[in-house]
Amino acid sequence: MNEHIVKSYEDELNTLTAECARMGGLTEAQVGDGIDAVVRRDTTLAEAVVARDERLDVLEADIERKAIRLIALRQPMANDLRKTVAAMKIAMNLERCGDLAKNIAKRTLVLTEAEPMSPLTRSIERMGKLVLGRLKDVLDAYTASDLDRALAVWSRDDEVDEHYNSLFRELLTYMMGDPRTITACAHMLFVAKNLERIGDHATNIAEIIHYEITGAETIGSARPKTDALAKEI
Amino acid sequence: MNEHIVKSYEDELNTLTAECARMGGLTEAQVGDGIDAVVRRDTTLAEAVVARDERLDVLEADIERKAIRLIALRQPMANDLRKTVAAMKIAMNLERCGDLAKNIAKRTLVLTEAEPMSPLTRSIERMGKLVLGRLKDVLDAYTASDLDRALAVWSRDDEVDEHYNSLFRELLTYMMGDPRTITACAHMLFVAKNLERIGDHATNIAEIIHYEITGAETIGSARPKTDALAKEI
Amino acid sequence: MPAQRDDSQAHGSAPVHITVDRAHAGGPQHAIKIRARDVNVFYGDKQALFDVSLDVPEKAVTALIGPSGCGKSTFLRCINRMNDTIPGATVRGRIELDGEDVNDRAIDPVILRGRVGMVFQKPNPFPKTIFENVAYGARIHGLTTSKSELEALVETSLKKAGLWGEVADRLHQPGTGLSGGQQQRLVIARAIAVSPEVILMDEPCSALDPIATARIEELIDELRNQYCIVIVTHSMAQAARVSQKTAFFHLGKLVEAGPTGEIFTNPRDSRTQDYITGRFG
Amino acid sequence: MPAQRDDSQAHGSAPVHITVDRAHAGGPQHAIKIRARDVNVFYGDKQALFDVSLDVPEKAVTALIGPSGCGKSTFLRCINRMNDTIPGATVRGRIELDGEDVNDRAIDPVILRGRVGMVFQKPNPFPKTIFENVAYGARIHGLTTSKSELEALVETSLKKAGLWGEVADRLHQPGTGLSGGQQQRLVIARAIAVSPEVILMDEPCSALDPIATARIEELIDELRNQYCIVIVTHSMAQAARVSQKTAFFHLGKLVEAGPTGEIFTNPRDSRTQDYITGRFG
Amino acid sequence: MTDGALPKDKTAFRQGLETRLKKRYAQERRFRLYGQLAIVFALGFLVMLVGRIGLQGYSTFIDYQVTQTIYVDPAKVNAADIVGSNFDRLVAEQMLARMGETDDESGEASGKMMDIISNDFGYQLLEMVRDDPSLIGKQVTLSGPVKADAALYYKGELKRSTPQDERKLDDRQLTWLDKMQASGAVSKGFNLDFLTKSDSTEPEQAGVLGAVVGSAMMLLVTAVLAVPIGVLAATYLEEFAPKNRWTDLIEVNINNLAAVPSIVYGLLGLAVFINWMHVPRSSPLVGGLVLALMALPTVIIATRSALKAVPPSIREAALGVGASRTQTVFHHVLPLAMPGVMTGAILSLAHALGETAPLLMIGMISFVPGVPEGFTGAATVLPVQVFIWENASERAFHERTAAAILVLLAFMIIMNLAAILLRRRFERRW
Amino acid sequence: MLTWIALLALFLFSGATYAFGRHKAQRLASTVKSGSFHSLPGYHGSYVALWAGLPAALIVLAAAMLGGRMEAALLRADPPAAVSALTPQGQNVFYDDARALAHGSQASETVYAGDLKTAIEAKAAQAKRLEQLIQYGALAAGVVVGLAGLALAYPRIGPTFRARNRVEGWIAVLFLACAVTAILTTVGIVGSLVWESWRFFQSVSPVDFLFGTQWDPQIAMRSDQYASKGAFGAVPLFAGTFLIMMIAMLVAAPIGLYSAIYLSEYANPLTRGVVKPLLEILAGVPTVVYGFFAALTVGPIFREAFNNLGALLIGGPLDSLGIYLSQVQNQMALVAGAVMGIMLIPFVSSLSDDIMNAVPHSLRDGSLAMGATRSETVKLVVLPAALPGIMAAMLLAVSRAIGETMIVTMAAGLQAKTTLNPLDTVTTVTVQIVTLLTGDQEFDSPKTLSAFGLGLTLFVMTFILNVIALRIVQKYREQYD
Repeated sequence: MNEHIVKSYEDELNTLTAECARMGGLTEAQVGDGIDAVVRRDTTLAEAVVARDERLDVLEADIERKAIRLIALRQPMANDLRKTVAAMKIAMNLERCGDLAKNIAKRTLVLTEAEPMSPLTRSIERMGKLVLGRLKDVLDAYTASDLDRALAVWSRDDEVDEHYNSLFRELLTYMMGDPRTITACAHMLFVAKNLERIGDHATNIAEIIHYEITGAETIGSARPKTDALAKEI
Repeated sequence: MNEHIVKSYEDELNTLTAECARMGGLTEAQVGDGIDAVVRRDTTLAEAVVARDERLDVLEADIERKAIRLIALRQPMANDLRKTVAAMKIAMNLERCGDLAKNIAKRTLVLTEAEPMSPLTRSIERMGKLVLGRLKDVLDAYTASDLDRALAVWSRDDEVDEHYNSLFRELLTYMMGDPRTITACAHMLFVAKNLERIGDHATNIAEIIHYEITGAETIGSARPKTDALAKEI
Repeated sequence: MPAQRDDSQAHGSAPVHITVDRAHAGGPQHAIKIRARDVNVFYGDKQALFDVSLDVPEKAVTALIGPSGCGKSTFLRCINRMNDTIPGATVRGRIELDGEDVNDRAIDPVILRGRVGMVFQKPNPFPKTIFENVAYGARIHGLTTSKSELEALVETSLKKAGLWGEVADRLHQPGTGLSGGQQQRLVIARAIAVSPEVILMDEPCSALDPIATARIEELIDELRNQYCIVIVTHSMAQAARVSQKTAFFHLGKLVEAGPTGEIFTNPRDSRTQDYITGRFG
Repeated sequence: MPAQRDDSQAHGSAPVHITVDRAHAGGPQHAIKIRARDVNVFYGDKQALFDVSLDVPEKAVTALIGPSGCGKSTFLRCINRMNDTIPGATVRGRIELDGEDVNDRAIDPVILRGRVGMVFQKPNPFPKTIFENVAYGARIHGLTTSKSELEALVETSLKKAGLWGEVADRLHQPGTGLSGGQQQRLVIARAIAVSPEVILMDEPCSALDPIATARIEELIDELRNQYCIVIVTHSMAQAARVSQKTAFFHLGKLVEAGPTGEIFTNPRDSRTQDYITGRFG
Repeated sequence: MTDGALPKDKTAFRQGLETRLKKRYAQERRFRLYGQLAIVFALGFLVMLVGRIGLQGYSTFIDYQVTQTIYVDPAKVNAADIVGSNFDRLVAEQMLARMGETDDESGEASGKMMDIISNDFGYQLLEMVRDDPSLIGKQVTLSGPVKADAALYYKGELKRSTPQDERKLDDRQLTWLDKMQASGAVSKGFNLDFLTKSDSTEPEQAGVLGAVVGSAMMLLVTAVLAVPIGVLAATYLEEFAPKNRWTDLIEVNINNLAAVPSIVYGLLGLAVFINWMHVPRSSPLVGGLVLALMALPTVIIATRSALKAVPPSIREAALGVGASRTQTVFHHVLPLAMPGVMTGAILSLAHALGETAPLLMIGMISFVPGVPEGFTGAATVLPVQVFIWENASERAFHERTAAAILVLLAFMIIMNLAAILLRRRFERRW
Repeated sequence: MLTWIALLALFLFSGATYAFGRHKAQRLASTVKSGSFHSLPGYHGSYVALWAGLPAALIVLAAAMLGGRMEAALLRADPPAAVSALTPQGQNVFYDDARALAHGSQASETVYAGDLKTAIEAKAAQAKRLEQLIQYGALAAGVVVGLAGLALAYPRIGPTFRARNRVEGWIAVLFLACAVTAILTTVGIVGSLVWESWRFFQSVSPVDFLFGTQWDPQIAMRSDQYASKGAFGAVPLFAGTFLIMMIAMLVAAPIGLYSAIYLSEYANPLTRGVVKPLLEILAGVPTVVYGFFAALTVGPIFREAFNNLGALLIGGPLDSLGIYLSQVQNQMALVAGAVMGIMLIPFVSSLSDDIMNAVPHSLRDGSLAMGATRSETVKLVVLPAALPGIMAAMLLAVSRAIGETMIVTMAAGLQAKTTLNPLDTVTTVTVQIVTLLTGDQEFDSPKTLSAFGLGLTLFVMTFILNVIALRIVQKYREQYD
């Protein structure tokens, strides 16, 4: 791909992508820390995650503002336009991931008050790792404009769902077994749900990357589901 | 506001807004039906809601495609650009609302298998009415470009949160009281959460309307929270 | 919005010919009006166009874009044989208008130009009255037989060009007294008066300010329901706004042609992409 | 991105004067280079500008936009007193360049024009060699004392105008042999060679194709780090791309001025809004 | 990037500029002054030329008529041979008688008298008597001009103070003239004869009518030939001709023809029209032919530039609407170019009107005492008349020359004015 | 007379066919869809009229023009014996007289008797018959051809018939014919000059002519007189021409150029509006007027001035110069040159003005915007840009000066001298042409023919100058078009 004749345009576009990537890194950290906080019952870390979330909000607003400004002032066309819109949409997804991470962290504060539930925590940890890996992969795919890698993330969406479903059942069993854990488990339920949704966002991002690179609005027919966020119960 | 010299441009912009409004109506119906299905334990209705959701997905994709097309071909500026971006963002929010409504409807299918829980159902119904009212208000504000009405929705965001919090506590109490209801209640928990999030989306839409009309990225300082979706536990 | 969906479907049909024109067979509702095949143009020894094959749909606006000297105007001028008026220009290849080769000896270029109207970069009304400007074509082609018929024709044409309201009370004042944008619409009215099938426009707005440009674009949009319009424009934004099909020329070759929506959001050829995103050269 | 945030903060400062110029005091880092107050211009009996007050920031690009005949070029030509060369033109009001009134009798227009360079719509290189074109200003103003100094000046200026690479090996060939876009950059180099403080550009790209236009825009973007640039343009898109401040003129009046980002996303005046969104008239 | 070449100290830099500025402005003023001087010189010369000629020529329009009653002495007029009688002498003697003098035997006195009064008297008397022989023996009142030299005396150009042998008239003649004036027989008036009579060997009887008519006829021939052919040829070259070597050649050729010295056209006329085609020498026809050939390239060039001034967009517009080339030319291009064409045509005709040299070649220098009889009769034209008179030795002819020039200039100015008005009236509207 | 009547009749006939054709086309056009009739009815009418009128008219005209020659040729076809006996000149006179007799015009004064008398009467009768035969024959042919044309053209009228293209073809031929006239003029000039010069160079060698230094084109009274054919060395004429041209250019070039600069760069519209037409008047003044002025006004003034100056110098250190000056005559190169220079001022100034105006205004703006003063703009931008054009203008002025006739004829003199002294009397090529060809000369004498030699030289010189100048101007114009 050639560079734009107008360097500042090139710069602005690159800035947008870079900022998006940076926001991705931050989100990844937030999600990782949120999971860690839950797993390690680390309230300090949880508080740190809650506190850092605002940075993501600011970043998202900034990316959106820049994207709109770019559209207004540069009239991007073709792949530039797709890049801009993609950045805007990815930022929105990342911001949601950040919110979910914050939500997980907040629940840590409640969960630490209850007894630790080792097997559950391990399940959460495993699911967390999986989701985090997906997020990391898709963000790497974004920075590298690597369509194959993004598609790989997209096609492995079911793993997370399976994890979530088994975790859901596990939690219900747990609650029924020991009603004292109901409050904690209810929160764990949401933690699991949040992780599942972060996974969905990763899938979404993969779709956005696909759109950015190819310009096609839908990805072939490998996956029958039209919306990644709408499949779970 | 004068009309555009190029009529087809005017038409395209109006189509975009109109389609967004139509999607709003559909979403409203979905949310209403979803709540009804839960409250009246109506599986047929629930299935209908699930089936109809795809239309919302298609509508959202269509609005997004049209908006991007409009940006590429018409290079909208100033309020036109804001209108276009707002339509795109509102469509995304509505699509999420639709997903949440579908999710509620899906849970109805599980809930009908359990015993009815009248007091809880009434709480859900009340909260549902509140959320639906907010959604309706904000969509009316959008079609009428009524800033005051949008701001009114936006400023009454706390009511839903309060409802949700009390419902959350109620559900935990219920589960602890009768472990057999745990599965149903867990689903109810998610129904409540979904309603709460639909309310948040309404608030988001109000913010978008504010942006579309005034061009300001944030609404004064009446509400300290920066993100409507990130406040609950 | 069926019209818009058509564009994205248009390129589904398989090209009949080895060519870069993605919408060779036109959209489902747009019959092909002009079919160019292997058009080569030489100015003296210099070749200006290389094997251009393009289909221009009926009742739609086709935009030709590309950098200076890419041959887009040259191609336009082949369609109504205005290249004949340039000394040393030779045109090879077929250009069919409704299946007839315009370069056929049996086609009188004068008659052809009656069927294919043309609007130029600079508004060029004759230094006559507004009425006479519009009536001129009818007079030379003998289209009307009575004065009242002629008056009706002038009125209709001016109305179609969206100028009637502005000039109805001063039909007998010189056309050169109008503003640039009005002049350009007058010129369009003049072209319409001969009831052409095709209207060629060679950068019709490059001498106009944004407001006048918008008016012309609005007019073009209205006219496309009745005519086959081919417009050459420097401004990609304009091509994006007014056209349904876009063809990108570069160095005398047709690089890519397809539905406008697609060309501007997702072009196939990297040269097209580079050009429309401002990365060229 | 501090530069961008500056723009949105710029309009925070309160206007000193009753005016529509939102960024009257300029951005925090942009000192005011040109301060126009109540400028009225008459061509014979016709008033072309009405009470225009505008601040032009240092080291930034200010774009003047508006429909044909809105007075934007007239205002531009007031700054270096090129209106003096038009018979019958009178200018009233103050235009300060670094606090000095340019219309003051103590200011010599020849010196003023050395300080305020100008680039015209059509590239107008002198029919001399490239070298002589750039050296022209230095020669008439006697800026250099030796041949090597002059050569260094020419090289520096051409480099700044981004043309050195293209012409280094043919400095002594005629400047008129260059392409349109190169000619325009040559003219910019010529203006730079006199080390002006301000560069005025009167629709510098309207005769160029999109690629050449993009190159000039890139050049303008680079130059703004060193000069105060004022550009008149027909193309709103161009104003949006190159400028940091935009002023909208209509019917000889300044309607609105402010940071470009804001003018194009959220203008205050409904006329500005109508104009930039294509609703005018 | 080195900024070394650019001045660093701003104030010093500007001061440097300002010191240079004084010099530059001085240069500026000098340059402007040279321009003004050049214009003043050129216009000064124009004023001098016209003024001088006006001063020299205006007196031609004043003449001195002597009115005298003459007794037609039967003794001097032979009724049988009226034409053979010497009326000049008769008049002179009668005049002398009025002065109270009588002729001497040798006729010296009457000879001298004949030098101061026009022999027109004699002609008039001859005519009257021939028509009506009964006048013999009766008194007849005649009125006629004095001779040119006598008129010069009256006008004060010939002075008594000049030594007698350096002037044409001797003291005696001057005394007669004084007496005549004193007797009231001499009246001063507007010299209509100059405009209504043709060339004559006698300065006081010479007029420009023949030359004016000759010029008009010749110009008519020129106009009829040069304008249509020129316009059509120019239109062909500009609008129809393919651009190839042949048309280039024609173009170069025409431009050259316009700059070929006019005398060469004279040689052409002499060789082709007179020696080869045997067109009558000295006739308006041959003059018109030569001038037409001469004016043709100018008309062609003027027409071409008028056609070129019609913007190509008009042609494209017409062609684009479906007009043929010919229709485009006749409906749009030619009508728009017409004012320019006419202006050019008038100017080249005006130029032809003033042309002398080629006409000398085709024998127009001959003496033609009368209005030309048709296009093939001998004729003279104004500029040649000027040349002929200028060559004449009599001083009185110089005055006539200047007057003829005034007439010629009047025609030129009228034609030029017509051209200017035409240009103004049809100012381009595109 | 018959010819004119025939032409008028043809014209009327052709007009009528126009009406017919037009009517038929109109009728046919009304039956088909509007616009599908190829040409307008008027074109069909014109087409018919052209076929009906033009060939016939050409026949009639040809008969009128060539009839006489045909008649003469036919008349000589079988000469009676008595005539054959005559000398060729006598035969010519005889036939001319026969025709004169037949047509009632003035015959020569030759008296014919005997056989010759009968012969001439017979021939006169034959001439009369022939004349009538040719006239009526042509008329009949005209009628036949006209009708044939009508019959050919009228049926062609129809929707698809391209009458317009045909008519336009005719028009194009007419246009071309006019353009060819210009070529014929050149052919005429070159042909006549070369032919007559060739005759001249048969008696005088071109080398002597071009390089001879003695010009004395007298015809020898006696064959043993000096160079019995006179001396035809043109060098002194060239020298005189060159001298006067130089003086003229010294006056015209600076004044004309500065005037042009002032007018195009400085003058306000008012001044320009007044001065330009005045300068144009100066250009419109016929050269004979300048000649008159030079001879009768400028000449005496200069002479007097120099004489007075000479008188002052006599006795001083410049005594010899004084004596020379006091003897200067009216006719001198300086007078003719100076007046010619003034004549050329408007020529130079208007050409230069045009050329400077062709320099785009944007260049001036560009220079002024750089902080240049007006004069710097003119000197550094406008003049260099216009330089080739101005040089060409100067060359054209030189060519004019060389070809100018009347001023030099009236003010320069007749003495052929090779000198560069501006106060001397010189003569020029053009003066000599005029002198040689005015008055009645024997047309075949070298003296008269030498004028053509001079004319050819003059033509070649000016032609070369013009070609160069026009080439430059053309190239220059292309630069800014």
